[in-house]
Amino acid sequence: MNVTVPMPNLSLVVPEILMVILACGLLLVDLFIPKDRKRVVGYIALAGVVVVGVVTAAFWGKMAQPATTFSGTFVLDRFALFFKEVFLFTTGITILISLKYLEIEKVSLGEYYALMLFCTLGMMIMVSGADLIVIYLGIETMALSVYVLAGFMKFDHKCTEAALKYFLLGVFISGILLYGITLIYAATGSTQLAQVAAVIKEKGLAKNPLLVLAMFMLAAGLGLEIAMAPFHFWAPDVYEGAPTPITAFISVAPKAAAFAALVRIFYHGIQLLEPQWQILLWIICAVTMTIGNVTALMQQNVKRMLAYSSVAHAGYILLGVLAANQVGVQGIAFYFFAYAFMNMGAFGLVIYLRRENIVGDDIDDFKGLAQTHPLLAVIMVVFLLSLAGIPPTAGFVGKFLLFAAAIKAGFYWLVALAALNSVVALFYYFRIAKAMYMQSPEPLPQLSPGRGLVLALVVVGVFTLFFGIYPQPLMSLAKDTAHTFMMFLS
Amino acid sequence: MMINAWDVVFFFLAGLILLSALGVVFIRHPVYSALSLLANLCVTAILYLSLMGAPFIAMVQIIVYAGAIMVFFLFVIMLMNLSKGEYQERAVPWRLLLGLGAAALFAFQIFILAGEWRGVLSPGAGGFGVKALSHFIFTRYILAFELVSVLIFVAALGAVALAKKKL
Amino acid sequence: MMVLILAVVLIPLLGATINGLFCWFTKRKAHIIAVPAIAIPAIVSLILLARVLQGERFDQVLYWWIPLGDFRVPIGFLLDELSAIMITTVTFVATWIHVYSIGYMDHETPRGYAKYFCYLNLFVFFMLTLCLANNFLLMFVGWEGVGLCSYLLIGYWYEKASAANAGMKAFVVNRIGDFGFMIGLFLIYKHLGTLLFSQAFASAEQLSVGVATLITLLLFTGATGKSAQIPLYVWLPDAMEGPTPVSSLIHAATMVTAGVYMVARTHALFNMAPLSMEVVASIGAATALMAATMALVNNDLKRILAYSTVSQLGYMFVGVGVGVYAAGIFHLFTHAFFKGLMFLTAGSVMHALHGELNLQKMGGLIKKMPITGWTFVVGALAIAGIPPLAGFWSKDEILAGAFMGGHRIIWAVGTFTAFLTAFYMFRLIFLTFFGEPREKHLYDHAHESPPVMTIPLIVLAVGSAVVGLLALAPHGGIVGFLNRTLGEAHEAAGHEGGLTYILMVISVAMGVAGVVLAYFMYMKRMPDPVAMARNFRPVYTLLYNKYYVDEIYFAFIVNPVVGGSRYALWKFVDVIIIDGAVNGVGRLCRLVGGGLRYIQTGFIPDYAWMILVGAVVIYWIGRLF
Amino acid sequence: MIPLSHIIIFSLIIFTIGMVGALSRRNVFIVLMSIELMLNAVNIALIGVSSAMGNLIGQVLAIFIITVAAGEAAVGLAIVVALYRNRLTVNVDAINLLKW
Repeated sequence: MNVTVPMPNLSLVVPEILMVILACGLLLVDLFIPKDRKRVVGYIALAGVVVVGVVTAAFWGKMAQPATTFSGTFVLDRFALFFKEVFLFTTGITILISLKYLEIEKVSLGEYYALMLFCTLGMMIMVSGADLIVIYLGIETMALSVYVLAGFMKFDHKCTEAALKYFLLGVFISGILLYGITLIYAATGSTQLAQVAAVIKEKGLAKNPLLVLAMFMLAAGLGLEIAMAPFHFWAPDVYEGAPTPITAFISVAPKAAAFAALVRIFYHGIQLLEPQWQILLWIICAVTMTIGNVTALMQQNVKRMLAYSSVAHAGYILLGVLAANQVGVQGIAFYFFAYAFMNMGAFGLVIYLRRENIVGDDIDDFKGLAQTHPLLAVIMVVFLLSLAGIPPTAGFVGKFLLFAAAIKAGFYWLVALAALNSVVALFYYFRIAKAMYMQSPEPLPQLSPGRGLVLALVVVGVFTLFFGIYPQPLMSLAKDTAHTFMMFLS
Repeated sequence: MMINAWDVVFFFLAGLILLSALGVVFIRHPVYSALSLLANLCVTAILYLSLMGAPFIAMVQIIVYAGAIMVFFLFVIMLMNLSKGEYQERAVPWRLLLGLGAAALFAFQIFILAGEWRGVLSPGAGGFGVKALSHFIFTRYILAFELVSVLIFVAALGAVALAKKKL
Repeated sequence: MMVLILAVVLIPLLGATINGLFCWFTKRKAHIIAVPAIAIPAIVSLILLARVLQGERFDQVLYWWIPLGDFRVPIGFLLDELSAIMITTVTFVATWIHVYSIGYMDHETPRGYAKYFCYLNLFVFFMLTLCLANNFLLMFVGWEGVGLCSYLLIGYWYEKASAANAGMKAFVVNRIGDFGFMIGLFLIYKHLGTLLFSQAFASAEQLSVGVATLITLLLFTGATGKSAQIPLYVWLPDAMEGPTPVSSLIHAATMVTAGVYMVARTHALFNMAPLSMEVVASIGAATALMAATMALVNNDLKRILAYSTVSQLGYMFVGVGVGVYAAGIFHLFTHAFFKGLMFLTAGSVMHALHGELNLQKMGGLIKKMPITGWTFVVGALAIAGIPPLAGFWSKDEILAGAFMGGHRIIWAVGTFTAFLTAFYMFRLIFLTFFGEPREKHLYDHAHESPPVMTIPLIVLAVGSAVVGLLALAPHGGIVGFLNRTLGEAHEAAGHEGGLTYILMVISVAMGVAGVVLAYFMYMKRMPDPVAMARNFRPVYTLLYNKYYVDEIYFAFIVNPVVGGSRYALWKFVDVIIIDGAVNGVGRLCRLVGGGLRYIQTGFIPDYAWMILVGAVVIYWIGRLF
Repeated sequence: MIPLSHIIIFSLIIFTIGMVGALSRRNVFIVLMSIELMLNAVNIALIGVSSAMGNLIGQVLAIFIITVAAGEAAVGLAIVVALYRNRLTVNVDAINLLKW
C-alpha cells in the first residue's frame, strides 16, 4: 500500500523549527551544567532567541504577499512576522530580567528557560495558524507552558495558588473555546479560516445564530489570555502570585498572541459577521476599560495594580480591533511593541526592588526612590508616562493610533469613554510617582540588581522614549503589517 | 414516529453516559467519582464505535483517556490518600445554585439554537476507516500533529518540574 | 548639511545623557565629556556659518511625528542667516562658560558636579533646538526645554530656600508667558493650517490685521516672559541665585534672548501687525529705561548685571520693534559676549571673595585680580557704547533705526538709557575694582582666579572688543548678512550720511558722559553720592526698592490670588464645588473601585460563574441590539 | 437515523453537567474531572457532526483534544501536587490567599 505524503514547504516554518531545536537542545545542555551555574542556560536561551529573531526578521522583505504551507493550515505574512518579533523581544527581555531573580528565589532551573521557549513557540504558531485546529493547539502549547511557569516557585504558597487559578480557569475556558470551534465546524463544515469565510459568503450565513454564538465563544476563549472583562478575573491574582518576570511575560506576550489570533479569526475567518462582533466587542471594550481602571485605583500592590492596568490596556487595544480598518491594525501592532517596552519596564522595576524578604511589589517599597535611586525613579516615571499615554513616549503614539482608528470608524462614544478612562488611569500611575518623589525612604537593605536586569531596563527605557520621539520606523513597519493584512481581506 | 434499533441503542447509551456524568459530579468521594468518569468515557467510546462510525477514536478514547488519563488521576488521588475530612465537602447551597443557574443559562443559549443543527447520523453506513483518518492527519494536519507532540513534551516537562520534590 | 546640523544639536544631548546616566562614573571628570560636547558643535557651527555665508540655506523636515492623515507634526531644522548667527553665538559662548565652570564649580560634590554639567549640556541642546527649529512646535519644545533647565539650574542649590523660591518664581512667571505663546501657536495653526515656518510666513499675508495683531501680541507675551520684559521681568534678578556661570550663560547670553530671536524669526507676522510692533518697541524702551534706573542704586554685584541684562534686552526689543530686526539680533550677538564676560568676571570676584556680592564691601580689587578687573572694564566699555568696542556698533544701529523709523521718543529714551548704562556700569567698576578697599579682611583674602577661569575671560574680552567690527565687513557687514533673511524693513530710510554721524556722536557722548559722571561721583566724591541719595531721598528709595514692583505684584496679584484662593476659593469652590463634584467623582471612582475589588473574591468557582454569567449577559445585550 | 440535533443536545447536556461540577464542587480533583467531562462532551458533538457531514476534520480535532486533555491532566495534577505539599489541602475553597 503506497501512500504518498507530499512534502510541505518547510522554509516558512524555519523560525518555529529553530525554536524547537533550541528548546530541546537547551534541555540537553542543562544536564551538563552544574546547579549553581544555571545562568549559563539563560544566556544560551537568550542567544538563541536573538538568532531566531534575526531569522524571523529576514523573512520580512519576502513576505509582501502572504504565503501558506501545510495545506493551508499555516500562513506566514507580515502580520504574523511582526507579532513573532513582539514575542521574541518579550521573551528575550524576560530572560534578561529572570537571571538574577531566579537565583534570589532559588529556583534557577534549566527547565524554566526551555518552557519559556516552548511557550514562545506556541504563540508563534498561534499567530501563523490559518486553521482553528492549529490555532487551538498553539494556544494550548502556550498555555500549558505558562501554567507551569506561573507556578514555578513551587514552594511559595501564593505562587502555586496563582498557577492553580490560572490553570483551572484556563482549562475551563478552553472547553468553551472548543465548543465554539465545534459550532463553526458544524455550521460551515471546515475549520480553515479561508474556507470558513468562503462558506459563510457562499451560503449567506452572516446572520446564522450558530455562528454568532461560536464567534462569542471564540472571543471568550481568547479573551481569557487577553484578560478582557468578564474573562479577566484570573489576571490580578495570577499577576500578584506568579514570579515577577513571568508576570511581566504574561502581561505582554500571551495577550499579544491572543489578540493576534483574535484579529486573524475575526478579520479573515468571520469578517462577514462584523456587525455582530462589533456590538459584542463594543460592550466588552467599554466594560474592560472601565473595570480595569477603576479597580486599579484602590490597589496597594503594584503588581496587582499593573494587572488591572493591563486589563484596561486590553480595553484600549480592543478599540483597534473594533475599528476594523488599516489604522486599527497598525495601532494594535504598534501598541504591542510600545506595551512590551513599558510594561516589561514597569515590572522590571518591581524586580529591581526585590531583595531579601521583600518582594518589592508593595507601593510603599517605592517610597523615596527618587532620593535613594534618582535614575531609577526617572526611568520608572518614563514607563508610567508611557502607560498613561503622555507624550513623548511610545505609549502615547500607540494610544493615539488606536484612538484615531476608532474615531475613523465612528466610535466616538467609545473613544470619549477611553479618554475619560485615561484620565482616571493618571491617578493610580501618579500614586507610584508620588510615592517615589514625595515620600521619604525607609531604611531598607541595599538593592543588588543583576546586570541583565539593568541592561533590560535601559533597553526598554530607551525604546520607550525613542519610539515616542521618533516613532517613524516602528510605525512604518506596523503600517506595512496592516497593509498586507487588510489587503488580503479585500 | 418510528423507533428503530439504532434509536434504542442511542438512548440506552445516552442514558448510561448521562448517569455516569451525574455520578462524576455528584459523588462525594473522588475515587468513586473518577471511576464514574472512567465508565462514562468507556460508554462514550462505544457510542463512537456503534453510532458514529469512528472506530479509531473509540480505541484512542479507551487507550488514552480511560487507560492513561484516568489511571493517572486515580494514582494521584490515592497517592495523596486524603482523609475523610478532606474530600467531605460542606455543602454550599448558594454556590451550587449559582453554578446550576449559570450553567443553565449557558445551556439555554445553545439549546434554543437546536433547530439550527441540520443533518442526520446514519449508523452502520460504514464511516471512515483508520486509513482515511491517518491520511488526513499526516497530510493536511501534519503540522498540528507535530505540534501535539511538542505539547505533550511540554506537559511532561512541566509536570516533572513542578512535581519533583527537590529542585 | 543635515549631518552637520544633527551633529550640532545631538552632541550636547549625548553629553548630557552620558553625564546624566553615568554620573556615578564620570563624577569629577564630567567636564571631559561635557566640554567637548559643546566645543565640537561650536566648531561645526562655524563651518555651517561659513557655508551660510556662501549663500547656502537649509530648510528640511527631518521626519513627521505620527504621520496619520491630516494630522502631521513636523520635526525639522532650518538653517539660515539668523539661526546660523544664533547657534554660533550660543555654542561659542557656551564653550567658554563650560571651561570656566570647571574652575568655578570646583567645590561641588562629585555627583553634583556631573549633574551640573548634565543640565548645562541639556540646556545647550534645547537652546540649539529652539534656534534651529523649522516649525513652531519644535521651537516650543526647545522653548520649554530651556525653561526647564533654567528652572533646574536656578534651584541647583535647592537646599537654600531663596534658591528654591527663585526657581519657583521663574517657573511660575514663565508659565504665564508660555500660556500666551501656546495660544498664539493654536491661532497660527487654526488660521494658517500649518506649523512650518516656511509655509506659515509665506501665507502670512492672508491674515487680517486684527488676527495678526492678536497672534503677534500673544507671541510677544511669551517673549516678555522668557526675555524678562515689563511686566514679567521680575523673575530674572532673583534667578541670580543660581551658580554664576549659569547666570552668565542662561540668564544673560542665551536663553533670555530667545524672545528676541522669536520675534525676529516671526518678523513676517509682525510686519503684518504695525500695532504689535509699536507695542514691542514701547515695552522694550520702557523696560530699558526702568531697569537701568533700578541698576543705578543697587549694591548687589550680580543684580546690577541682571538689571543691566533686562535693560539691554529692552534695547533688543526696541530694535526688532522698530523694524530693524537685524540690528536687534546684532545687539543680541554682541551682548552675548560682553554680558557673558561681565557675569563671568562677577563670578570670579565672588570666587575670590567667598561669595560676597555687596559692592560697598569691595574696592581696589584691580590690584589683587588684574585680569578679572581689566576684562571687566573691557566689557563695561563695550556695554557703555564706547567705540570701537562691540556694544557701540549694535546699539548705534538700533538707535539709528529707531530715529530713522520716526520713533523719536523711543530714540530719546534709548539714548538717555545709554547714558544711565554707562553711569551704573562704571559706578560698579569704581566701587569694586578701584579706590580704597573698604573691607580689609575681604581684600586681604582676595586672589586672582586660576587660569581655567581667566582664559575664558580673556577670550570673551577680546570678543567683546572686536565682534562689533563685523559691522564694517563688506556687503553691509553683519547687518547686511542678517538682512538676507530678515528683509530690509526700514533700511531704505537709513544711513543718510550726515544724520547718521550726528546720532552716532550723540550716543557716544552720552556714554562718555556717563563714565565721566561716575568717575567724579565715585572716585572724587563730587558730587558726593551719599549726599545725593540724602537730597533725593524719595527717588532714591523708590529706585532702591525697585519701584516696589515686587511688592505691588504681591499686593495686587499674588496676595489676592493666594488669599482669594485660600479663603474664597478654598472655602467655597473647593469645599462645595471641587469636593462636591471633582473630588466627588474621584471619590465615586474610588468607592466603585473599592467595591469592585471585592468582586475579586479569590475563589476559583466564583470566578468561573462570574465569567459565565457575565459572558451570557453581554451576549444577550449584544443580541438584543 | 438519529438526527444530529439529538446528539448535539445530548452533548450539551453532558457539557452542562460538567460545567456544574466545575462550578460547584470544591475538591480540585473533581473539578478537574468535571472539566474532562466537558471536553468529552465537546468530543461527542464533534464526532457527531463529523459523522453527519461525512467530513473527517471533526475526528482529527477530537483526537487532538484527547491528547491535549492528557497533557492538561498531567500539568494540572502536578500543580495540585505542588499545592498540596504547601497547603495540605485540595479544597478550592481553602485556596484564596490572592484576592481583592
